[in-house]
Amino acid sequence: MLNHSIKTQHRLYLQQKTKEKRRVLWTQSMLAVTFFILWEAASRLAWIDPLIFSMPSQIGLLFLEKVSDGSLLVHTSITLAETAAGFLLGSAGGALAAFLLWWSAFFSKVFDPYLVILNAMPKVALGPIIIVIFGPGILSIIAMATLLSIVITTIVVYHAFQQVDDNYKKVLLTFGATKKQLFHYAVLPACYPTIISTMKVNVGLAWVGVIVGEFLVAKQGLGYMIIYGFQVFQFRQVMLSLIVIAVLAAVMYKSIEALERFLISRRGR
Amino acid sequence: MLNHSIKTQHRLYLQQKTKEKRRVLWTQSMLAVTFFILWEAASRLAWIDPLIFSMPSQIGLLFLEKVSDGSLLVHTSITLAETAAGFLLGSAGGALAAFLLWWSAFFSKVFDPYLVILNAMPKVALGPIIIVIFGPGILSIIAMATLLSIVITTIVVYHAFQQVDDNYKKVLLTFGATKKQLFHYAVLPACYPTIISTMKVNVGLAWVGVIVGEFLVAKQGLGYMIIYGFQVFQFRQVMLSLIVIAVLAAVMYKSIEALERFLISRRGR
Amino acid sequence: MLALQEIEKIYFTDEHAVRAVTDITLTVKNGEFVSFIGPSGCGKTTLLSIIAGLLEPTSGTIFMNNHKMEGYSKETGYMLQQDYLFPWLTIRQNVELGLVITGLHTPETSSRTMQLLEQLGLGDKADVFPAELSGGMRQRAALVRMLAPEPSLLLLDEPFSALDYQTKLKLEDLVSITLKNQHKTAVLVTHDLSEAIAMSDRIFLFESNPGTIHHTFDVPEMLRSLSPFETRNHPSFHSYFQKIWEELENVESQYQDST
Amino acid sequence: MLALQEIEKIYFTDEHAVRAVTDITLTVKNGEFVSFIGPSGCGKTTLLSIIAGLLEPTSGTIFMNNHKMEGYSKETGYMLQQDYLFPWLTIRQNVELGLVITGLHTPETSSRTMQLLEQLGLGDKADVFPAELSGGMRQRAALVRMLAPEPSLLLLDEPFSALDYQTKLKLEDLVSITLKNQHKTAVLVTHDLSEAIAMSDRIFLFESNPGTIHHTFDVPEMLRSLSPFETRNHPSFHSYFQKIWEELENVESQYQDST
Amino acid sequence: GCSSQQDKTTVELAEVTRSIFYAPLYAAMEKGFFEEENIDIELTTTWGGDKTMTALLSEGADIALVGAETSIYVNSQDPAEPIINFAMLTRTDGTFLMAREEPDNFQWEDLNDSVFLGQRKGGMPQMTGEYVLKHNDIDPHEDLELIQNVDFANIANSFASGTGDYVQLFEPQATKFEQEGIAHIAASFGEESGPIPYTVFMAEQSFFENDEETALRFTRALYRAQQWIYEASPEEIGTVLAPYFDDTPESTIADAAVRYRSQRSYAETPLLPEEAWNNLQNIMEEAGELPERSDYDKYVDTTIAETVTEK
Ligand SMILES: Nc1ncnc2c1ncn2[C@@H]1O[C@H](COP(=O)(O)OP(=O)(O)OP(=O)(O)O)[C@@H](O)[C@H]1O
Ligand SMILES: Nc1ncnc2c1ncn2[C@@H]1O[C@H](COP(=O)(O)OP(=O)(O)OP(=O)(O)O)[C@@H](O)[C@H]1O
Ligand SMILES: [Mg+2]
Ligand SMILES: [Mg+2]
Repeated sequence: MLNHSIKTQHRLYLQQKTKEKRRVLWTQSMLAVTFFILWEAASRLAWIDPLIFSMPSQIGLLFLEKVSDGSLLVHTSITLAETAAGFLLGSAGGALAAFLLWWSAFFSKVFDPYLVILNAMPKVALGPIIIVIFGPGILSIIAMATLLSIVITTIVVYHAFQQVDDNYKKVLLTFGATKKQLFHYAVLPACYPTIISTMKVNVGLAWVGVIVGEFLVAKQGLGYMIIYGFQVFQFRQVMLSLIVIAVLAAVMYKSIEALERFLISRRGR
Repeated sequence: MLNHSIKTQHRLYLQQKTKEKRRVLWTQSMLAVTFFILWEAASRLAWIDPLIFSMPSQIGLLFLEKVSDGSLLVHTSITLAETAAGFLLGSAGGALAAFLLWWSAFFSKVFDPYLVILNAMPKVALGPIIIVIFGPGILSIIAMATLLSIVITTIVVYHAFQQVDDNYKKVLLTFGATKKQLFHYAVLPACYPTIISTMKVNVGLAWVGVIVGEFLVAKQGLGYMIIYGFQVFQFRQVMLSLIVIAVLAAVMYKSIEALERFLISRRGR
Repeated sequence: MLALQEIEKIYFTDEHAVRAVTDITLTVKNGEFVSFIGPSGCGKTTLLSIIAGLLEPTSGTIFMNNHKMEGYSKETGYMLQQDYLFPWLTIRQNVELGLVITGLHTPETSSRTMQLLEQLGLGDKADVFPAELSGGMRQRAALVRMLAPEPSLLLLDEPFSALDYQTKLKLEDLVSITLKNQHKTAVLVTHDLSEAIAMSDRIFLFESNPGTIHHTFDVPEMLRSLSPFETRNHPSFHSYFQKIWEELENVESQYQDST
Repeated sequence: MLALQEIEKIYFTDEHAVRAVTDITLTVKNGEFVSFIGPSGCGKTTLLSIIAGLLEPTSGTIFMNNHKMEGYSKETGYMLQQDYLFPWLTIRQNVELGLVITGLHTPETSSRTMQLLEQLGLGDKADVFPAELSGGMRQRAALVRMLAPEPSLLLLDEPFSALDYQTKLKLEDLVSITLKNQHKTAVLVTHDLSEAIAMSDRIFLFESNPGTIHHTFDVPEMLRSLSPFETRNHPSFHSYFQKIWEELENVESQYQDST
Repeated sequence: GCSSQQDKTTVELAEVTRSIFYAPLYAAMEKGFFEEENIDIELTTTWGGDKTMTALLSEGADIALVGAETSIYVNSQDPAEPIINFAMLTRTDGTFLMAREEPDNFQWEDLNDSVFLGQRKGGMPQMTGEYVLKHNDIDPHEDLELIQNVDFANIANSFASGTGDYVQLFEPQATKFEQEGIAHIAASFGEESGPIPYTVFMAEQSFFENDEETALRFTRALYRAQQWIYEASPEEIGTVLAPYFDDTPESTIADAAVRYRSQRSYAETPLLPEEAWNNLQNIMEEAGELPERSDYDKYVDTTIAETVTEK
C-alpha cells in the first residue's frame, strides 16, 4: 500500500519536472522565435536599417544558397581547422610552459612579472608582428589563435599546479617519489579538471584569435566572409557568418563541457 | 646561548632569502636588458627590419618627445578613461545580470543556452552594429569594452553565486531570512573573491575592447595611435603604444590583485 | 513541549523516491535534552531540518507548546556540524547576525549577546575575524549566534564532531551547563554514543531504510544530573554504554557492512 | 629499533624563527607501539615528518636498527590524518601506488597487496573509485597503501581523527590487530588521550614552545595485551585516563587558554 | 544643422581613413575655408568603408568620405534613402606599383611570373589593380602569383618582411619605401586607370533636402582647397597638412602630396563626371563585384558642384 503511494507520488513528481522542463524549453523557443520575428519585422518595417541588420529570412536564404553551392562548408571547415590547431597549440603550449614554471621555482619567480605583462597585453594588436614573423598565410592565423590562449593557459594551469594539496605530494614522498613522479602521479592528474575547464575558455579565445587572424590575412574562412561582407557592404553575409561562428563555438564549448562531465564522472567524483 | 644561535641562524636564513631575491631581480633585469639590447642590435644590424620592428632607442626618443609635447598623456588618459568606463560597466552589468539569474531559477534555465551562445560569439566582429547603436564616437568604444566583458562576468559570477556553500544560507534560514537577505548576507559577500578575480580578467578584456573599439572609430587614444601608425607606416609609434598599453594593463591588473589581497586579508583569511 | 506526529519525509530524485524518515512520533518536554543517534543516512539531519522549519515534511505535524508549527519559527535555534561563521564578518557581527535578520537588533539585545559571548570566554575576541580563532572557539561563537535571538528549542546537528577530543569534552560541558542554566529544550544529533549518554536525558536510537525510531533509552537519573565529563567517568557509564552499543551494532549490521 | 638523538627543528619565516621541536631523544623497540600526544602545535607532525625523512632536522640524528637514517627510507610508512586516496585512481591503483613508485611492483607484490585488501574487508572494492567509499573504508584503503611496500616502521599522524566515533573504535581494533600480526613498529600521533591509551605500549606527552617531551607513560601491562576496544572498557582504564588527563591539562593550561 | 547664414553649422564628417590622398580636405580645414563658410567640421576617422558607411546610414555622420563603390553597393540594396555622391575628392586610384628591385626601364611584362602582393579582394584598389593589369595584357590569375589575402593595414609590413616581388601601396608608404630603399615606384595605378570617382563625399538624400545650403557651403570650401592644393608650394602643403599627420616629416608629406598632385589624383573640381562614373562601374564589372549598373543621374548630384564651380 505504502509503496504503491510512494510510486504514485514519485510519478507525480517526475511529471511535475517534465512539465517544468517543457515550460523552459517552450519559453526558450518562444524567445528565439520572437526574436527572429521581431528582427524580421523591424527590418521589413525599417525600424532598423535592413542594410545593416539584414533580416532572418534573407540570412536564411543566403545560408541555403551557400550550403548548396558548397562554399559555406569550405569556409567553415577551414576556420574549424584553424581553430582546432590554435586551440590545441595554445592548450598544449600553455600546459608545457606551466610545467616548466612548476619545475623550477627560480624560473617561475623570474618570469612572473613578464607573464603578467604578456597576459595584460592586448594581443589582437600584435597582428602585424605576427604577419611579419609567420608570413601572410594560414600560419599567422593559427599563431594568433595560439597567442591569444597560451598565456592565460600558462597562468591558470601553473596556478592549479601550485594549488595541488601538498598532502597528495606528501603521500608520494613517503614512498620516495622523485620530482618527476610527483608531477606525473599527483600534480598533473589533480589538475586535469582545471586544465579541461581552461580548455573551455581556450575554445572561445581560439575562435576570437582565428577570426581576428582571418581579418588580417585570409582568402577563405568565416572571418574572411565577414571581412569580405564588410568590404562589399553585404551585411547579411556578415550576419550569417556571425551566426555560424556563434553556433559552432557554442557546440565546441558544450562538447568540452560534456567531456569534462564524462571525465569527472569516470573519476567517481 | 641557544637563543643567540637561533637568532644567528635566522639572520643567515634571511640573508639567504635576500640573496635569492636579488638573484631573481638581477636575472629579471638582465633578461629585460638583454632583450632590449638584442632588439636594438638586431635592428641596427638589420637582422630584423628596423622599419617594422623599430628599435628601443627610437621608441624611447619618441616616448620622450610625446611626453614632452603632452600628446602621449592625452592619448593615454582618453584610453584609460574609456577602459575604466568599459570595465566598470562590464563588471557591474555582469554582476547585476548574474544576480537576476540567481534570483529566478526559471529565468536562469531559460537563458542558459543563450548565454553560451553570447559567450561564444566573437564580439570583436560586431563593430558596425555597435556603431549603428552607439554612433561613431567614444560611446561605441566603451560599448565594445563593456560587451567584451559583460557576458563572461555574468557567467562566472552566476556560477560563483551557485557555488556558495548551502550551509551559509542554512544558517540564515534558521533565522527566517528572506531571499533578499540570503543574497545580501551570504551569497554576495561569499562571492566577493570571485567577483574581484573576475575583475582581473575584465581589466584585460576591457583593454582589448577599447583597443578594438579605437580601431573602429577614434580620434584619439592609444588604439588610435596604433592604427594611425599603420596608416602612415610609423611602426615605432605602434610599438610605443603597444608598450604603453602593456605596462598600463599590467599595472591595472596588479592594482586589482593588490586590492584583492587587501580585501582578503581584511577578512582575515 | 515539542511533539512530532507521524512525520514522514520522502525525497524525490529523477531515479528514486527515498523515504528518508517515516512514522516519527515523539515528544520532548520543556527543558529536556534528548539525543538522536543512528547509522549514517537514517534521517537525523532530515528530521532536525523539519523541526527547524527548513524542510517541509511530506506528511505529519509538529506541535510546539500545543501550537502547530509551520515553516520558520522564532522558537527554534539551529547549530550545524561545522561552525559556518561567516569569514567576512567579525565575531561580533557574526553572533549578532540572527538579531539583525530577525529584526531584533537593539542596543539591549546586542549588549545581552556580548555578555553571553563574554560568559563563553570570547569577550576579547568580539572584533577579530573567525579565521583567527581555534575550532573550539569558533564553535562557541556559533553557539552564541544561535542563542542570541533567544530560541527556546535548540537543534544541534553534530556540533562537536569536527573538534578534537579534548576540545570536545570541554565544549560538551560548557554547552550542557549553558543550556541547563537557560532552561532550554534541546535536540542533539550525534554519531558518538558516549556523547549522547553524557549529555542527554533521553536517547532516540534510529534505524535506517526508512529512518524510524528503533528504540528509546532513558538515561539513568544518576547520570543525568552529572556534567558530561563527570558522566563519562562515572563507574556505571560503561556498562550503560555497552548496553546501547550492542543495540546500535544490531541496527547498523542490519543495514550496513561498512565501518 | 628506532632511536632519535637530540632532534631539533627550527622553522624559519620572514618574521620569526620557530623552534618547533628541540632536544628530542627517545627510542622505540622493534614491534613496539608508541603514541605522541600533546597540545596543538607542539611539533608532533614535525617530528613524524623528520622520522619519515620528509623533513631534515636542523640538528640531531636518527638511527634505525643502528643505521643512520637520512632522507627517505624504505623502512618507513606514513599515514596522514585524512586518507588522501587519489580520487582519480581506483582503490587497486591507489594501494599499489607505493609499489609503483618504489619500483617494487611485481605480480607477486601486487597479489599480496590484494590479499591484504581482502583481509581488511575491501576485496570487492578494488575497482571502484575512492569517492564511492565511506570514510572508514577509505582510511582502511590508505592503511593498505601504506603497508603494501612492507615498511617495518609505521608513522600514523592522527589517522582516526576524521572518523566518527563508532568507525574509529572499529578501525582502532583493526589497525592494532593488523600491526600486531605483522609485528610492525608504530608511532601514532593523536589528540585523543583514550585512543593513545587504548592502542599503545608507551605514551610520550609533549609540551610546546618549544616542543619537547614532557613525560613518558608506560601503559600498564594489563591494558597493553588487550585490544583497543577492550582496553577502553577495562575497569582500570578510567583511573589511568584520569591520571594522564590531569598531566595533559597541566601542559595545555601552561601555554594555552583556549579550548 | 541650422542653415542661417550667421550661425555656425556643425557637420559631422566620417572619413574612411587618414591619408595624404585626402590632402585637400585637411587643407580646407586647416586653412579655415570651412570656417569662412560658417561650417564647423567634426572629423571622425571610421577605419574602413563599412564603418564609414554604417556611420552615415545610422545618422552617426552627416557626410561620409569614402570610395564611390560603397555607394553603389548600398544603393543596389534598396536603402531607405539613396546615398548621393555630391563632391569628388580624388579622381584616380591612389596606389603605386612598387618593385623590390629597382627597374631600369619598367615594362608591364616584367610582372609576368612574379609574385605580386596586391590589395585585398573586394576593395577599390584591388579592382583597379586587376583592371590595370588586364589592360596591360596581364592576366592577374594566370601570368603571375597574386597574393590578395592581406589586410589593408598590413600589406606594407608583409612586403617589407619579404613577401612578394611587387606590391601595390598607397602614400605615404610608397615614398617611405623609396626613401628606405625597400622598394621603388615602377608605375602608378592612378595614371593607368584613368579618371574614376575614387574618394567622394556623399550623404543621404534627405541631407540635401534639409541642408542644401550646408552642402553648398561645404562644397564651396572644398573647391577652394582643391584649387589651393594645385597652387601651393610643396613646403606650404607640408606645413598645412602636418597637424593631421603626427610623426610624419613635413618633407615626406609634401613629397607624397606632390606625387599625387603631379598625376592629378586630386580632383580639381568637386564635379563627378559621368565618364568617370561609368569607368568605375566598368572596373567593378570586370572584377565581378558590380551588383547592378547604377544610374548616374540618380546617384550623383552635379548641381551643387556646378553651382560652386560656376562662380
Ligand atoms: N536533498 C536530498 N535529496 C535526496 N535524498 C536526500 C536528500 N537529503 C538526504 N537524502 C537522503 O535521505 C536519507 C537521510 O539523510 P540525512 O542526511 O537526514 O541522514 P543523517 O542521518 O543525517 O546522516 P548522517 O549521519 O550521515 O548525517 C539518506 O538516505 C540521504 O541519502
Ligand atoms: N612549514 C612551517 N613553517 C613555519 N612554521 C611551521 C611550519 N610547520 C609547522 N610550523 C610550526 O611548528 C610548530 C609545530 O607544528 P606541528 O604541525 O608539528 O604541530 P602538531 O603538534 O602536529 O600540531 P597539531 O596537533 O595541530 O597537528 C607550530 O608552532 C607550527 O606553527
Ligand atoms: Mg546528518
Ligand atoms: Mg599535526
